[in-house]
Amino acid sequence: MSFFAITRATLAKDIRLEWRSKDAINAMLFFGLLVVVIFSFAFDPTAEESRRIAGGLIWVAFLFAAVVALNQTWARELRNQVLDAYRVSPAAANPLFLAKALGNFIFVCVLEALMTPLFIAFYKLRALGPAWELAPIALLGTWALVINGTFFAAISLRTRSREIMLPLLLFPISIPALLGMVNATTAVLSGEESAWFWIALLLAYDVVFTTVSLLLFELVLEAE
Amino acid sequence: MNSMHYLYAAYIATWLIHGSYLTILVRKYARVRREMERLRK
Amino acid sequence: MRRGFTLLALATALLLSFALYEALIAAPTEQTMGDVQRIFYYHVPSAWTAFVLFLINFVSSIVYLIRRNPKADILALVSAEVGVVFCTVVIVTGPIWARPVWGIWWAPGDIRLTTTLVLWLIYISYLILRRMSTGGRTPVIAAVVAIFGALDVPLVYFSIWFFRTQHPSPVIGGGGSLDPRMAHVLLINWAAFLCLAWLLSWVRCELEVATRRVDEAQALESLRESSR
Amino acid sequence: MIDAQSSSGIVVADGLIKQFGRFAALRGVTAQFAAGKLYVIVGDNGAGKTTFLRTVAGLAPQTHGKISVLGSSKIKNVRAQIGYMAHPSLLYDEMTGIENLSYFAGLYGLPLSRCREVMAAVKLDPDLERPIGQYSQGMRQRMSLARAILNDPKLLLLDEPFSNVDLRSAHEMVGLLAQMRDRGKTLFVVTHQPGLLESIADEFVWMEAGKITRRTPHLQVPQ
Repeated sequence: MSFFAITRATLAKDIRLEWRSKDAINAMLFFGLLVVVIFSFAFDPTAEESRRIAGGLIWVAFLFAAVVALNQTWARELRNQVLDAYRVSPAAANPLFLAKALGNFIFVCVLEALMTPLFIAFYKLRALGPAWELAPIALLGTWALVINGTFFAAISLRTRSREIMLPLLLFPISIPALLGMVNATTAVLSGEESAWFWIALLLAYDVVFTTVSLLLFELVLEAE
Repeated sequence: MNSMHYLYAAYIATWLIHGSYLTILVRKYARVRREMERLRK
Repeated sequence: MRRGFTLLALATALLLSFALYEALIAAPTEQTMGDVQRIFYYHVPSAWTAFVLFLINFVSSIVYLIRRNPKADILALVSAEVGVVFCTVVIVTGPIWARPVWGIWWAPGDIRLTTTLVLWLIYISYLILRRMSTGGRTPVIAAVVAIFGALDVPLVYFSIWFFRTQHPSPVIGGGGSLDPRMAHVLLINWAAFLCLAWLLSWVRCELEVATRRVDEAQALESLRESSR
Repeated sequence: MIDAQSSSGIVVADGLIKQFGRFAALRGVTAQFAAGKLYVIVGDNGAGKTTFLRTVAGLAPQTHGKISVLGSSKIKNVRAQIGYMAHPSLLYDEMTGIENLSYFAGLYGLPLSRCREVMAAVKLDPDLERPIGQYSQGMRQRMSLARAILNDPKLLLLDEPFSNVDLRSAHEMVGLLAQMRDRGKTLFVVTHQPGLLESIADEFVWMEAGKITRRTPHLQVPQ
């Protein structure tokens, strides 16, 4: 069976499992809501100030919520050790990884779509720059979080206390991506600077780490 | 001449860091050696 | 082996004392910053040494993945750990310098210091991973993470570089060539710190080899006991 | 010592050592197994039976030593011909039997009809709407076997297939295994109930402390 057929089948299976259990999405949504509410107590800025800090708030909230989802991805494969069934099959490793990354991408995008209106409402946000640029920023930024997150979640499987290990690995590596997302979002919201350098940086980050992940995932899957 | 304090602080800090790392290494090494002796028996 | 080690230790001690003399007494006093500038002779060579060690970590991680040679894995571990020690020196001495010169402890926009901090975080997480991972798979996943970390460095550098151009902050050392006398002292200190790094790595290697031998022996022993 | 290259067994192990950090599960397994036989692996807990099976399946690569399976030292290349049933079910609890099988069939490039065939072989109804999580232990175990034989493997590795299975189901499974052996498949069965297999086993392989200590044609109660 071809690469994409396996990717599609695995993605469909993951979405079906998530649809039936709703483990990740519920936890993620509630967590995201909590973060928004708590932030709104912690920071009570004027519209002008909020424009300056909103980029940081939004992405930090998304990052935390994404970690909840990322920890769930592989947990599903560990129950009954189903991952071993994949590993003894002749299917290659990468379709599995790609399917997981795409699945997480979809989950986190859904989360972002639901949380963004909350942020807008709580912080009275309005973009002064070209608002359409937020779309590529969100997509590239989310992919940046998800690609490394999925990979490091797989690595954390091979460790003790894996729920802790994921953020420890993911956050330092994601610093350039976070800088990119935050600054690009702030640039668009405040309309003071161009966001294009940051978008280019995010694109470079995505390309580099998607490539490396696909090159190295098999080693991680086979490590035992 | 207050700036001299900063200079000394930096140099002392450097040596403290290296010194404590070396101490940790030597201690661990001693422990491993003891363990080796025990296993040899 | 033992002889070589003693020789290296002696050479390092001599070189370090000489470098200390050069840095504190022989080097000319910088005009604008005064004596504080002498921190430079410890700060900068430590940073270079740390970078060299991280480079070794990167290369030996790749070698491990290709050859699966346990020696490459040990080298990767040791270089990362000693690299973190030197990196710690950089991060501690940096603010001690920044405070009297810029009047602030930390400038988030300073490209070199911030890049080093991120590097430090990445390799700390690498070391934690090595500690937390279970079973015989540590070397492979550690090598994989090391490659991710190393590839992240240029991206960190560029992102902070651009961040700085937007949020200007005091930068020093850039522009203006170094007094040849100062460059000389700097290189001597670097040589001394490289020797120290070599020495520390040597000790750490010996420790790792011994630890692994003990672990292996314990593994067999535990099996024998369980079978009784 | 057996030369792993020149011999003609379906599974050839030479000095296999598997170490998990401070713990060694296999310490020098050297053995040859011929094709078309049913081997029963017996031994105490922690003797290395499961690890040996996982090493043969390519799931736990050895730390030292050599292994060749189906004539290849790269187990990855012969995965399509290996079936593996573990102690846990290796199935998704939230999906029905046929959903599970059709996903795994996809990994092997097999059609849906094969899934129904296999479910019938283990005497399960392919149209059962219940998710696996609500199956009884015996049904789940049979489902797990169905997944393992999905690709009609030449080499079938079974880890405790009869645990928590009622006697009738167990005898049905034994019958199925005998059939497979008679069709020329090679089977390795790790079990605590070797008595169930006494009538059909070709050889009993005894493991102790990470090594194969004896191989006997009949089951004798060790003293």
